[in-house]
Amino acid sequence: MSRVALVGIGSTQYRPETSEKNFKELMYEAASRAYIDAGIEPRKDLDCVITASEDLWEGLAIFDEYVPDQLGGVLKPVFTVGGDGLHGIIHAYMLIKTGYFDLVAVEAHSKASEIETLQKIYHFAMDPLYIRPVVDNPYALAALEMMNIMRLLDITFDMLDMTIMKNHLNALEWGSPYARIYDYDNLESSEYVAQPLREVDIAPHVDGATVAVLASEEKAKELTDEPIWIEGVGWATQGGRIERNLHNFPVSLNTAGNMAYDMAGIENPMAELDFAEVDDRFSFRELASLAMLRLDGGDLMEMVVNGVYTLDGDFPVNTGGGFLGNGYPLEAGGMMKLLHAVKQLRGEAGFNQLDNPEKALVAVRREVPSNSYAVVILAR
Amino acid sequence: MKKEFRFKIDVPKYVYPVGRGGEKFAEGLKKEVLYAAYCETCDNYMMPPTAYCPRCFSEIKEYKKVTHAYLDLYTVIWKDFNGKDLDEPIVYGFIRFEVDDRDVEGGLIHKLKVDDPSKLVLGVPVEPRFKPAKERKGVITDIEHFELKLE
Amino acid sequence: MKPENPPGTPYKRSEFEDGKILYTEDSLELWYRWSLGKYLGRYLEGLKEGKILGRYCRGCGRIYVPPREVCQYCFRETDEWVEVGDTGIVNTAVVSYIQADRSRMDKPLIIAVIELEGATEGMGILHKLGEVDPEDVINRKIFGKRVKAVWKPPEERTGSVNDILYFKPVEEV
Amino acid sequence: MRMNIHFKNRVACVGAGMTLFRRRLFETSDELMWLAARKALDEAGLTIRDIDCVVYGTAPDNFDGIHMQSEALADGGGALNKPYTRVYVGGGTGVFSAIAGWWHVASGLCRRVLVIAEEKMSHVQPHPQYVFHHIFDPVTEKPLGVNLIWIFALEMHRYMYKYNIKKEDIALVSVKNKRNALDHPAAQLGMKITVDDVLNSEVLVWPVQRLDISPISDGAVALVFTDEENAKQLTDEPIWIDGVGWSLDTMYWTNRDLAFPTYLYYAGKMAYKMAGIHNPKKEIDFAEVYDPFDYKELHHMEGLQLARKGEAPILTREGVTERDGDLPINPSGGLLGVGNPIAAAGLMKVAEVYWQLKGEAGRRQVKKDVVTGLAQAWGDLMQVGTVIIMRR
Repeated sequence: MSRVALVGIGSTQYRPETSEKNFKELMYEAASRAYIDAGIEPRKDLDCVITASEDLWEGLAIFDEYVPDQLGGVLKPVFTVGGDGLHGIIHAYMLIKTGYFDLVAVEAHSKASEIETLQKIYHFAMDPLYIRPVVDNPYALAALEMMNIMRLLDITFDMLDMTIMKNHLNALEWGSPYARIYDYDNLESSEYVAQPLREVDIAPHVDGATVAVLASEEKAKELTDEPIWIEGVGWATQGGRIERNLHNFPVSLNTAGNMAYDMAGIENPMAELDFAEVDDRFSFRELASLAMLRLDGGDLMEMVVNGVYTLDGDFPVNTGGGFLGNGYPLEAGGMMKLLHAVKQLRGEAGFNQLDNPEKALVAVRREVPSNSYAVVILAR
Repeated sequence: MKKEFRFKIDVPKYVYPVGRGGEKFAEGLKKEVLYAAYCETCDNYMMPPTAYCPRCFSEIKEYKKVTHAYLDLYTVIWKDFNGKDLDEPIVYGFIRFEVDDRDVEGGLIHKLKVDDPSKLVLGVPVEPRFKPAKERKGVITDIEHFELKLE
Repeated sequence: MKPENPPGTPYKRSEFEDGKILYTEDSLELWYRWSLGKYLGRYLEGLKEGKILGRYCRGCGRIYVPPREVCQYCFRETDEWVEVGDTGIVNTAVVSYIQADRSRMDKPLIIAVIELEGATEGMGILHKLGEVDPEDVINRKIFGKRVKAVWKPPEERTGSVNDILYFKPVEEV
Repeated sequence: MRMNIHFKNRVACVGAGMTLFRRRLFETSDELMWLAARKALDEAGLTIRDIDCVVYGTAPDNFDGIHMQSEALADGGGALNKPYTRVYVGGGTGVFSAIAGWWHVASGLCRRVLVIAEEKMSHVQPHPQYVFHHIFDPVTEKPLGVNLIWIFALEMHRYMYKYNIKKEDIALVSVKNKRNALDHPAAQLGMKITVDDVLNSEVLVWPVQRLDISPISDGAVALVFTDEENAKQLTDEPIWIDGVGWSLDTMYWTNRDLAFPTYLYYAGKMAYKMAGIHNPKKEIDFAEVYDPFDYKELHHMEGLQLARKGEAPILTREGVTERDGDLPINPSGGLLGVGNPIAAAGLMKVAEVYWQLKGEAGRRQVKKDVVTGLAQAWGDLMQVGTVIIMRR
């Protein structure tokens, strides 16, 4: 059966505010870039358009209504995934695998800066019977999770600090407005928001949009000599009850990862992959992701302390600077990471460029309080 | 030229009936006990109590009184969501339970009343403080908070 | 016969009020501050000036109202501003007796899709009709008739679709 | 898009289940999902442990009143440590979640998929209607004080104007569907009414009256899809999903032809092509088309090429669309009769096609022998059509 390739990607910059454009113009900017990158005429060529979003991030009930025009999808099969952009990529992958679809575009974006009452949206995501009447701050849930993960995986604040410094440093190349050159003193003076979660452990919100174009093998070969192949995908949720997940390992990331590894024929991920872009919405999540994706070499602390995950290390992680360095664009999170990975694989990562990487993993988890994961494995 | 447009999404009121699992929980609150759901097929206890087992999908027939509650995780909230310092820090605990020495899967997230959060130790026994019987409505807020259990 | 014994426990509104049904409560009030972008802002500004503006696409020659960022047919940014005038033809109209929360209105409201003259055929906007007998809507005599915008006085306009009070017929219904 | 390719992973439906559709149900959203899913699994002869992937459908989050609703309700789908996602296209979500279930299997990634659609509208007080006005453009439309029924009334009136259709003929749809629903065990509004009852019911937004509209409902529906190999192990008579199609029109609904659902024409075309159908009117034996309003059944029949433009009211008047007619439409009772928990209502239609093709619809069974059935839903700002075609 046909392989699936990524043949185009386009993005706006990710910035704390994008007041010069409305969300449609932002989506259009990313889409035009992606279509030019892929060398396609969307009105003629596209078979399907997928967006990833949730209504309340947008200010519209049934956001799906407002997407076809600016993505070139009018009177075509278009739909929305209530998930991260990476879930959108997975659906596109499946559609192409059915054999009926040749070219599918996937879009995700964030206009977080235009939401005045962001906290209430997070509050509204909590279980209405047992959690919402008691807790109103999503960082409280993240902090409980952090305490659990630090205990289960023996993570220390030093390890978190090294992760934060690394990601900020990597983000400098991307011109991120959030990227800082931190030292330990800076980090030590960071205040608790929700103990043990500090200000520096949290990725701030950011606006932006990214569009990717996926193609069947046949179509990809028509369009480009250098497609990025999608070798494996995996996704899973750990279930809806946070209470159950709070005292456990995030095993579903392991499930999603293994699904993708199996598909890609990967047995020893750390040896077979060249780098990874993983979830770092909160600093501890990067380390948890690495452990769950079998990218910790058996000893997470040793890896972090020895700088294995830095750009110069044996297994660079979040080479684009991740969410900590670039900001967290809501459902576009996975798309931002995908963009960073594709740039690396294409040799377009500038100062951050790794030496000839061939295989990469992108993994993301949806925003608090969800427990949903998506994993994609890319190869040149 | 107009650059911004401010608008709202509002819904005056939502009501969430407690459902089949919640009904059992409410019954417990009345008697100042906490019930955990017991799935016979999986031999597993669950909190909050549900009407069904999400693993095997069988209906929950038995609800059992929890016999022990302890602090498993906690967080001290110093700032609000927008980064502003709070007047008083808020402490939330993740409370886990046992039924006759058996672990209960899940637990409850609730406010924790404690004098000095820096002295909190994980694993300490805690107990719920209930609102006066007349004020109870059969939902989680019938518990005012959890507090350390004095031995 | 399928479905066999469909499960579920119905209850009545009154059971809420009697306290038989236990529940938690919440409400929602979310505020957004949208950027209008290049085109929508100009459209609202136009309304403040008493003009209805559209966008012209050179790719296909269409004039869009409300003005669009992107042409749905050509997938390209639209090119020029066009003042389309404030008269149009009634494409369809209805008489509303209820409000958004389904409560009854004191006085029925007439709502229409009006195809603006000066825009490409079929480009309508949603607005109210005034000075029309509801009977003429019910018997559909108003369909296809020419109507014209009745504007708020300039000093009361705020740059909103409500700067037009309603459209009224300019030919016999 | 490539069509008529030799197709390796044929997808079958092997079980369906649903809860009651009622104005208010006491169970929580996830409990409703569980109830429907368990019914579907029982019918398929599977347990939740056999399921390797779950698809969830719900229309806007604002009804159940939970942001990122799919995540919070994952337990109800038994999606513990399993692949699970939510897809949506507004009101079209019900049928669309089945389409998503189709590609999970057809892609070869999943072998046994549970598709669940659920909606609980009763959480909204005082009236769920209120939530609908947030679907309009906040800048160009919402300030006018919009109300959902406006747009449907506008479309209905345009349709009546263009083809000179009488309200009496449209009312026949409501009469038929509510009568059909009397035979549906889960129905909320099965009843015997007359055309006069419809015409004398409360006028909401002329030409829409109370009995032209489907009710507000709670409910959930679930289906089980498998690949060919699993289907043949489970049953001697799997029902095959032979065609899917969907299409989304521009967001600027006031710029569209309101008398004809172009998006549905495209969606239908896609599904027909996939199923190898050249003459829908002859080859489709019966259909469950989306009928939240009575005129929509007619509108959709025309969009699906089951009737010529303006012809659907005539077919209805002649009894062609009755259960014993030549082209039975909505033998279940549709949304008008069974109820309208938005996404769940759409999936109920797919379930009905499944039961009809299996010959298990009992008193609802259509008279003629049926081989090919179609289910369709519609949504967003009157802009999306979703179609699924199933065969015995």
